[in-house]
Amino acid sequence: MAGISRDAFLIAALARLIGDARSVAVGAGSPIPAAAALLAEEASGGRVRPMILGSSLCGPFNDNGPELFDRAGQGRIDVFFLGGGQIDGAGNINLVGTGPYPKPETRFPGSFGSAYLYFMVPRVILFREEHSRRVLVPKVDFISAPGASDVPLERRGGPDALLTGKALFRFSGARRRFGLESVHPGATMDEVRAGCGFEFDCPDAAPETPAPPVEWLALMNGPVRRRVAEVYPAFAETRLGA
Amino acid sequence: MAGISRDAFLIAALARLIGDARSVAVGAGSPIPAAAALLAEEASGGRVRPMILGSSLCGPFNDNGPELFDRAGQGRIDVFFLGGGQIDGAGNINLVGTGPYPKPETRFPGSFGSAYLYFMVPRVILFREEHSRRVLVPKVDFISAPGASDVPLERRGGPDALLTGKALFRFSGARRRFGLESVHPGATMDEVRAGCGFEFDCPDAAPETPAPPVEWLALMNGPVRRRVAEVYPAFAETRLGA
Amino acid sequence: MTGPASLIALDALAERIPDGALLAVPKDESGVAMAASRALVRRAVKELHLLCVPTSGMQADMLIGAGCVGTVECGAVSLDEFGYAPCFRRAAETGAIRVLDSTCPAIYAALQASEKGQPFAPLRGVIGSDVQRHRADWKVIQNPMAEGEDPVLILPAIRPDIALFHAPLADVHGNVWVGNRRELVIMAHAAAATLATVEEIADINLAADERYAAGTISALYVDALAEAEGGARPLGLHGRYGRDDGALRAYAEAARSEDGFQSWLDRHVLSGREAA
Amino acid sequence: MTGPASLIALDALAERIPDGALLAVPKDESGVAMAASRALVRRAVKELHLLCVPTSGMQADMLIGAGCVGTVECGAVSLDEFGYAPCFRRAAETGAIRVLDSTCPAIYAALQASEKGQPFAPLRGVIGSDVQRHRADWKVIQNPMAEGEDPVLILPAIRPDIALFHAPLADVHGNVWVGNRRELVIMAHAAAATLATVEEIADINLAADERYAAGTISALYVDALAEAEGGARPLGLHGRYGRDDGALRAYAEAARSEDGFQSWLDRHVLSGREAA
Repeated sequence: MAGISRDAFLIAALARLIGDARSVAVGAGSPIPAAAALLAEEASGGRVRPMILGSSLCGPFNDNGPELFDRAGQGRIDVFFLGGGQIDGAGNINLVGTGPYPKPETRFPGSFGSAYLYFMVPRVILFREEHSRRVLVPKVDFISAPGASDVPLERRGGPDALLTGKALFRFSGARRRFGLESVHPGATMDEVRAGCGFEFDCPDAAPETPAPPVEWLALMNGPVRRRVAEVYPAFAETRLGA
Repeated sequence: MAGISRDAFLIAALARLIGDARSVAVGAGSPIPAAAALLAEEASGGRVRPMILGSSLCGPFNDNGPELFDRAGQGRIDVFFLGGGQIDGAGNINLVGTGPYPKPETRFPGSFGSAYLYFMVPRVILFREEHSRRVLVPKVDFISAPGASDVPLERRGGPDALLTGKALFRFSGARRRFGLESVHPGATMDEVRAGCGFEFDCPDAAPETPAPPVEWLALMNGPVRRRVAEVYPAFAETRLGA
Repeated sequence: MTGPASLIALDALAERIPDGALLAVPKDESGVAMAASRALVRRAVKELHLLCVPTSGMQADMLIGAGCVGTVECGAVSLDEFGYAPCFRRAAETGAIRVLDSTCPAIYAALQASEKGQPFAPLRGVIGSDVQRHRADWKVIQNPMAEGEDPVLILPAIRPDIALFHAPLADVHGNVWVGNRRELVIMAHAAAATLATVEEIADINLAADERYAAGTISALYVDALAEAEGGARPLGLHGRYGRDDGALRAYAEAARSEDGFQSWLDRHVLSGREAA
Repeated sequence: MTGPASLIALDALAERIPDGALLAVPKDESGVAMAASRALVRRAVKELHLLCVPTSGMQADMLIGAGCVGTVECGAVSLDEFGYAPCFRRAAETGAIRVLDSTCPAIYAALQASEKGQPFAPLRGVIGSDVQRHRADWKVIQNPMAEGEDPVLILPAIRPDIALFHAPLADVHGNVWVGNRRELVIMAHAAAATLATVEEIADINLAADERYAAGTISALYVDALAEAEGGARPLGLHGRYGRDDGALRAYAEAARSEDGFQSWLDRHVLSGREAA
């Protein structure tokens, strides 16, 4: 990651995952996904439309709170981002806590909209920078949102990819497991394995996650930084600084 | 009805029926009930709160269309007015048409919100000026809204009274029929009977529907006329003229 | 125009409504796209399933009279102070159209279910009416939350193919301001596509002005916009112009006979070209 | 003040929230009644069922830490950029409060059902999560509209006893302007009573100004109003003032220990008197 910040690298990697989506929504407390959505918009010449919770300019959510979920229900959101206090190899995420429920050892904030959006948005990109066995577990202690469902449940979406600070995984809905797609520059395959508590499909040698093109760096330092500051001023100033 | 117009008499009679209600809602195309609701507000010193469809001042319905029904669902409307192309002795109303359905002999506009509001608003006042066997029928050809329901159906309301151009009836939910309350000045009991196609409970001699007090006439000629003009300008000008 | 919506001519907007479309239109005074409806008559659209939200007046009556409508789903169709809707009445009485009788709150609830991606909506009341008895698509179920017997009506969500309305103002980004006409917001959210005509398009951003934001439909819902000054006439438009009572009365009288309606149509719609 | 709402002092407003009330409060930045919440702490309200619409931050954390809360129902409680909510976490881990875990769209859908007088709301998704498994009040039914097997989640309508929030503006008639904060409209419509604090009360009629009407909650929903300049501080209020990051950071750090929280509370809430 020579010459670029870790944040810029992850933003670019998420923006690449957005791909040919038309509408990308970003929930609360998600500065890096928000920047990625804005980068995807800028890089696509406006084809990608970001909807960022808390933004009046990049919403616009005229119904504010409920509208993100309503739009997902209407099928108007192609890509969404979720994190996870724990994520397991079946794509289940846990945003509630570790240990027994309802009296957990460590309580997390809560499931937010995950239990719904994981079903309703075709492609959900999981993002969690910490790549450790504390986060990437064999089986989550609490399923805030399940990675897959048995038919005949109506389900339009689910996990698509998982980006950590060390690697990028793709989720196979058919196999109900992750496959390693690439390893970030500076990380090793051993580190990726050592930090991951769940099994995943793994090629003998994984390619390196590509660095962002120079034009993207210019966009990140310019319009993306300026625009993300509407919702995340501190992040824009301290972590997307030129 | 010496000295006052027929409209003013009916407006006052409806305002009296509103009684000690706190919230009175008036639907579309209802100038006389709208004037009655405003009169009730003026006469009660603001205790009665009218909500008039189409008015921005006497709403205020900030959600416009759906809010009347939502408020009824929330239990925030005490009194509502309905008319009927046909009304029968069991309190059923028909706003759809005469003869067979779906190809009626005479098609009426449609049921509007009656099928819902008749259940949700505690007291519904039926108002139909025409007192004839064409309107007041033994059994309606189409039930837009039923006058009564069998338990265990959740039902918070239903018909309370029926005001025509000749008489005032009260509805008994227990007996599921109307009883004659009073006959308007100028009409006779025979006319009331002759114009009514359904059976109703009838005292030997019915009192006369009282004329409005003089203060009410002043209110009708003043603030009520001025305020009803927001929604019904032609009515205010031609039929509530001083 | 920036943003996803495209700015097109009135006739091009009418072209986007295919024969047989489930077309949602609002009640009078909420922003009825009358100019666009006349363009629809000129392009001779057929077999519309016209969903009145939740009622309609001259718009539905004219489209029915002109032979554009196969089914009308409504709480009511009426010219209000100007009496019954003559073409609607005639077509219902002769069976020329199918009337899918509903009740106003059922139309709102079914659209709002669609707005939320819910498969159906419960509604209190209605049970035991002939409205309910004639709706094979509605069901009565036991309230799953109740201990005792508690039947409740269930309506399938309605997802219109197209929502069509007229609004006072749009911005250059394609956002459309409808003020407190919540029914238009619901229609746009529920429909697969939204077509709107507007009085004017201003070089501002409605979404960024907090006085306007609450009454603004995002450009993301709006597929195409056409500028049409006076586009609701002869109906009124809130805050802009009143209803033309003379024109409404003349329509109500003319349309009382089939011939009268045809003459009215020739004169006011078929021979006329909309300023667009 | 004309109209049904009464204008009262902040402490009197807090008096109207009884112990054990089902109290709905909005998420940060939507208008959190922080000044009123401090008044609630001072009056030592107990056993609140706090419904976060759909999440909360410092407000819920402070009320929990001060011992005012029996149950918190939420999509999440978090201080966002300032980390986890320390009192919430501690109380959940020790079992001092009951956490009724929900998911944001379920809270909206259940309130909107109440807004419409519907007994329940269907919601897609959620089935198979532990959120669903632990909610005995939720049910899974077969979609009555589907031909094939189609399980769908059913939520009982939520009718809060009281909705409490802070808004930028009210008028002398008691109407409250919330702009595009639709969650506040939903809360007011769904709740049995609404209590609001506002930055200012203007001698205008919000309902009559079409730029404001769409974002205005009618006085008919508002039981009492209190003027509280800066009433959302240290949280922000849309269009008025930003969040006080320094104060939030200081709170997040202080509240990491029980003692630290108590010192913070003594200094910022219990010893202080709100300007009202």
